[in-house]
Amino acid sequence: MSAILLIAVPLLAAFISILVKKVSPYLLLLVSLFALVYPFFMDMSDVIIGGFDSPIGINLVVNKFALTSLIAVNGLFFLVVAVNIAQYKKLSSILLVALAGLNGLLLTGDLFNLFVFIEISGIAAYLITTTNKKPLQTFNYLVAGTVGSSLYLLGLIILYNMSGTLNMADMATFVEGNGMYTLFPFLLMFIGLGVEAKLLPFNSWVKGILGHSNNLSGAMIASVYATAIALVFGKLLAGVFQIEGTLALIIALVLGITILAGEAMAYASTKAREILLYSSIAQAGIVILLFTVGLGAWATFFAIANGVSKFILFGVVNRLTEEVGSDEMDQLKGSFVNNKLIGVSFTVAALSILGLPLFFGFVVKMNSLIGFFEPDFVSNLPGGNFIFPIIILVASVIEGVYFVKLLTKLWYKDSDVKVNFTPLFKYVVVVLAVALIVFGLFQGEVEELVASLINPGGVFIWN
Amino acid sequence: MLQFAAIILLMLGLYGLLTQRNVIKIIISLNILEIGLNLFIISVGYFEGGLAPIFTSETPANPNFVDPLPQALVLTAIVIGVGTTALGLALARKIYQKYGTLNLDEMGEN
Amino acid sequence: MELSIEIFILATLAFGLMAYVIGRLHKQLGSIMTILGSLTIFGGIAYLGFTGGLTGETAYLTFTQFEISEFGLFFAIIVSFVFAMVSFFNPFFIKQYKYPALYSMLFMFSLAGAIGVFFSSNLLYLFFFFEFVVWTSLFLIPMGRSKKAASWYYGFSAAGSFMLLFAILMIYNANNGSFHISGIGSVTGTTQIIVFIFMSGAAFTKLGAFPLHIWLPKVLTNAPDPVSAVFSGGLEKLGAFVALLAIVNMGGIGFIIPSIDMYFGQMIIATLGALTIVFGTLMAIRQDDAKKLLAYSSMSNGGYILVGFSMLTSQGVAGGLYHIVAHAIASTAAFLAIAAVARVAGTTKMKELGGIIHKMPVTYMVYLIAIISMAGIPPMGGFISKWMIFQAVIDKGMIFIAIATVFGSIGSFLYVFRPLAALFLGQELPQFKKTVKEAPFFMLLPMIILSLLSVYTGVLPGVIIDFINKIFVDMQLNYNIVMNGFAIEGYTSGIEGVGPSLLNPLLIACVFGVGVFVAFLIFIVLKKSKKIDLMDTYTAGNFVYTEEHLHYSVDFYAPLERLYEKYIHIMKNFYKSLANKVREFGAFMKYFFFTNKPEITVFWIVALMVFLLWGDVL
Amino acid sequence: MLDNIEVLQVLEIVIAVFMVVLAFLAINSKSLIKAVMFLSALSMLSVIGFVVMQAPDVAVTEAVIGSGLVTSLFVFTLLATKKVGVK
Repeated sequence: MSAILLIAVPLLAAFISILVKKVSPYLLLLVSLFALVYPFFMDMSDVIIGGFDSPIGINLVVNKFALTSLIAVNGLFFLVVAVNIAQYKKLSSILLVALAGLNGLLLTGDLFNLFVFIEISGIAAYLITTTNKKPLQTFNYLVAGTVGSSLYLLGLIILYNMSGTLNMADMATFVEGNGMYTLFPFLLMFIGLGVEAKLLPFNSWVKGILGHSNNLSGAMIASVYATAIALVFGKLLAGVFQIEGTLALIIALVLGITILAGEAMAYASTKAREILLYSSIAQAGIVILLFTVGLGAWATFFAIANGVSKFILFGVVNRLTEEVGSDEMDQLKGSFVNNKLIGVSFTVAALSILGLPLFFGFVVKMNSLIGFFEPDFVSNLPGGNFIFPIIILVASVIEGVYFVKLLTKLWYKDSDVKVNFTPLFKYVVVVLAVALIVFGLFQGEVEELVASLINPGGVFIWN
Repeated sequence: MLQFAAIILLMLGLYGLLTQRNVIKIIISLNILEIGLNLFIISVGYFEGGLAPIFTSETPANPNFVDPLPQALVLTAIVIGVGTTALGLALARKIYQKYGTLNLDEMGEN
Repeated sequence: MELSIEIFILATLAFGLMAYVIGRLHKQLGSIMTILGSLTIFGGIAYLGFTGGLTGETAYLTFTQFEISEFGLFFAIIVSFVFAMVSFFNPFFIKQYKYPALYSMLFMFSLAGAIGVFFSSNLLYLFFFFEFVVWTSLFLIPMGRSKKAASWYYGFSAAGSFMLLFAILMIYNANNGSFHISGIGSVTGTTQIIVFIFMSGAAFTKLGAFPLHIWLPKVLTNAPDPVSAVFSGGLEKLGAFVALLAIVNMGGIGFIIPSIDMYFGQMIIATLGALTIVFGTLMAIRQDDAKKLLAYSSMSNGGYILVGFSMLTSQGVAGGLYHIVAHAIASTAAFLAIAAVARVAGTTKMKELGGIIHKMPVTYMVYLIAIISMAGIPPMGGFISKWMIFQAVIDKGMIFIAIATVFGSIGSFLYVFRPLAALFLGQELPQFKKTVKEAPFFMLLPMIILSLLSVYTGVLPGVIIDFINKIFVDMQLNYNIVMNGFAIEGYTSGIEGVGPSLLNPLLIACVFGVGVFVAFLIFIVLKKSKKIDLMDTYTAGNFVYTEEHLHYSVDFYAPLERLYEKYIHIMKNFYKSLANKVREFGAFMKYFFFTNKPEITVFWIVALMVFLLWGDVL
Repeated sequence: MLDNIEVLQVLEIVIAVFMVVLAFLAINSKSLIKAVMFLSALSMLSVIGFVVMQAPDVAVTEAVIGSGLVTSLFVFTLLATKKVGVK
């Protein structure tokens, strides 16, 4: 069974769904379910496309990291689709393309192929965000995204010119030997991906997109896409570019500012959706920071935990906004009084993001932080062992204050806001919340899983 | 020589993105950026005296081909670029329908 | 009989879940579960603790480790006792809450977390339980008066717990990847100083000590009335626990200041503790709300604990530990008494109350005893602890700290007298004639028990002193307090040698009893008061329009307050402006990066590239 | 007499200069339709550039898609936007 099915099947289904409009929603559900289940049965070996061997031809890398991220991203994708498809039947084929793009992102072992998938998933994302009915914001997103991927391509080409390869594993060996010269192209690629990953100076599109998001686009961009891009970042940072020195410092600086500014901006916001979107900027910063300093395994889980939480948070807030007609916190206050189940799930998700015990977020955050303090951990950044944990902790404090503010407003004010959630949405949200708790409680198992992800050096296995 | 032109085109594209306030102009700038990028990619694979990487009956036994890989990449990039442009133009129409103008400054929303 | 501590933690959680399920069906039954639960837990821990039947084995919570230590036991008994006492109030208050079942559950959960903190020998899980307490108690707070208090609480708590976490991680790093609690003592050099600073920070936040105290009065004022009691008597003691680990267990930090023979770190803690005392006292004096007043008094008592610990002498540490007991008992009693009043009168504002003694004499007595203890007057527990702390400070020759402790004691005379006078004494207000009546028996019961304990700890300190001596042995500290019959005779310790300091609480209590009796006789014989209306006070010159201002508790200490009223908001304003700075920074960044124009992203990309290409940045 | 390579070099320079000028015009011209035309011309020039750089297949694609399809898309969009409103 080949990994290529994960990309080919959705693409094929996309063509079919264009031809046969009627079956398209069912096809979408079927295919996304397939994409969720399939990784469980996949062999752990590279897949070579087109008959060329790996340095020359395009290959798909199937390792534990890819499998984990595939399961997480496709799982979230499936849930998002299952919950929202009834409302957005027209988007079926686009969502199928998006699925193909995302799977490609996570699987491919070729840098140019990665660019193609970035563009495919990107175009699908632009189309998904057109459902916000804010064409100007989507346009901003498109411009930013296109410039970003162009920069990625530029950097990539410069690298190709130097190394003569596009294969990630090959590139990794090249970069290792020629650290100094790869800095500039790497930075271009970093900026390009940073646009999609919501890193600070390059993320002006986020507000327009997520600040006006609907049920589908909010969960899709903030949860599925964010997780996927973060993991792609991880793939590059852990597998290809192990950066150090001045470059690492600059990047870490950007990330530190992203984290702190993201939290501060969320703190300064009064709209529920804005709070969540700025918070997800900060979370993205943390994830990529963890990848940068070489704590890849827990960063992966950080991204996944964050994706699950954001799915719940954005899903609930968007639904509330739809009903109430505004996402001002004061308008939404008291809306959980009549929706306790949803409220509890929302709270679990929020507490998990804050890293409070019993929840998955705690396990992830703690272990990431412990990673900084492992006696044999040597940071590739000056003072990295101590400064970045402090940044993360300070960010967590700010984060806590505004989330608690949001939660107390939603729970403890009197109001007669009544919002009807579809039963399916309720189940999904509750199941995810339970999953957060289960992973939070059985951290031993999670740790085993993580331990199986990393080899002694803390770098992903590129088998 | 064309390599420099490509870089200048890239810069011009960025300059256009920075200065232009019209949606169509922004898309045009994006296109210029992409053309510059494509030229650049091709120029990376090109060297003076290289041959087009196509086997014909006249191809010498030990051909001195230019690098074919960038050309393949550019083909993909062009197609993707068109997709983006088309989407951007569709959005421009939507924006026009919504705001009655294509000028970003004249739209009330910010 | 032997039981593992994890059984207790799991049982507490199970009681919490049961309380929730039952509470969904019937509110009060659910809250009765909290009584049963916390009494069982308290009884079990106390009984097994004293008989040595507690074990730290883990069969279910295998990821963590527990160890039964004397100091853990000490804290666990106190805190579970406070929970048990307060839980009696739950059925009477449960109807006021928005989520009664949730309240009962979280009440039990926070107890479980607290027990976990005291017995964890794995520092990471100590933090786990620490945070667990934070978020479970967090959602209790907004069921009270103000919703804002919760975010203040979380902000400070999170800052505190993350300081603790950072310290723990430093210890982990220094001890080659071991989270065992004994690692606290074995760090050295700079790491030791950092660990000390951060752990003390955590202790300060939890204890509500200056300058990290802002949340304490807010939470204690605005939380539901029983929850305030839990916080003041129980959860605040988590801070004392961390302080014990940091200040006492780690020993001297920094260089020794020769003139006073004290470590620099301890000096700082002592100074901040003294500041806490003074600040809390001054703030308490000017409060009009009885709960807020008690909140500040809690804060100032936390200062005593810190000062006691920071002395690092037998008497100081023992005094600090004793004060934990005495204050837990007294402040729980005081908060419960106020809660009982608030339940019938509907307010805790002093100027709206008066003459409650006529209807609630028992509550009055409870409150009286509690405040006597808090003010450190014999024959209550607070006297002994404050006396020991004062002795320790004087022994060290630290005049200014001594002055601060004395000031705190005198100040507490001033402030605790005020609610006594305003709430209970004076004339009965007409609106309370019908509504107010004595609290039901089950509310009186815990209050009476607490009062009796207050007296007991004040007259017969032997049991607790013994316990404290056991803690000293357990923590391998060179301290010891010598008891002779009923009297505290002195201390022996390796460092200080044998020192005399005689205190015979029983004798003092007898003398005090005789004095009170004489005073009572005089009061009876020379009783010549006349009954006047509450608002019948005299004003000079100007006419008072608002009748409430005529209440004699208004501007009670106006001349004193005027001395420092300009400076009282300094810390609060500091934190508020800190929060504002964060908000401004956020707004600035938003304005800077998020103006919804497509070229912004491009601009930053270009700017960054220009910056990178500028020169040899790379 | 210039030999082959020198001709190519001159051609390159000419194309390069023209492309830059056209790009500048496309960005800065007031009229949208003119800008689109300049873009189209730029695209055509880039086709020559591709040919010069020995990439005939790319050149064909660019000629068809880049200058043909894209230009028509632009023009259609411009027509559509002109129809509805002012300007």
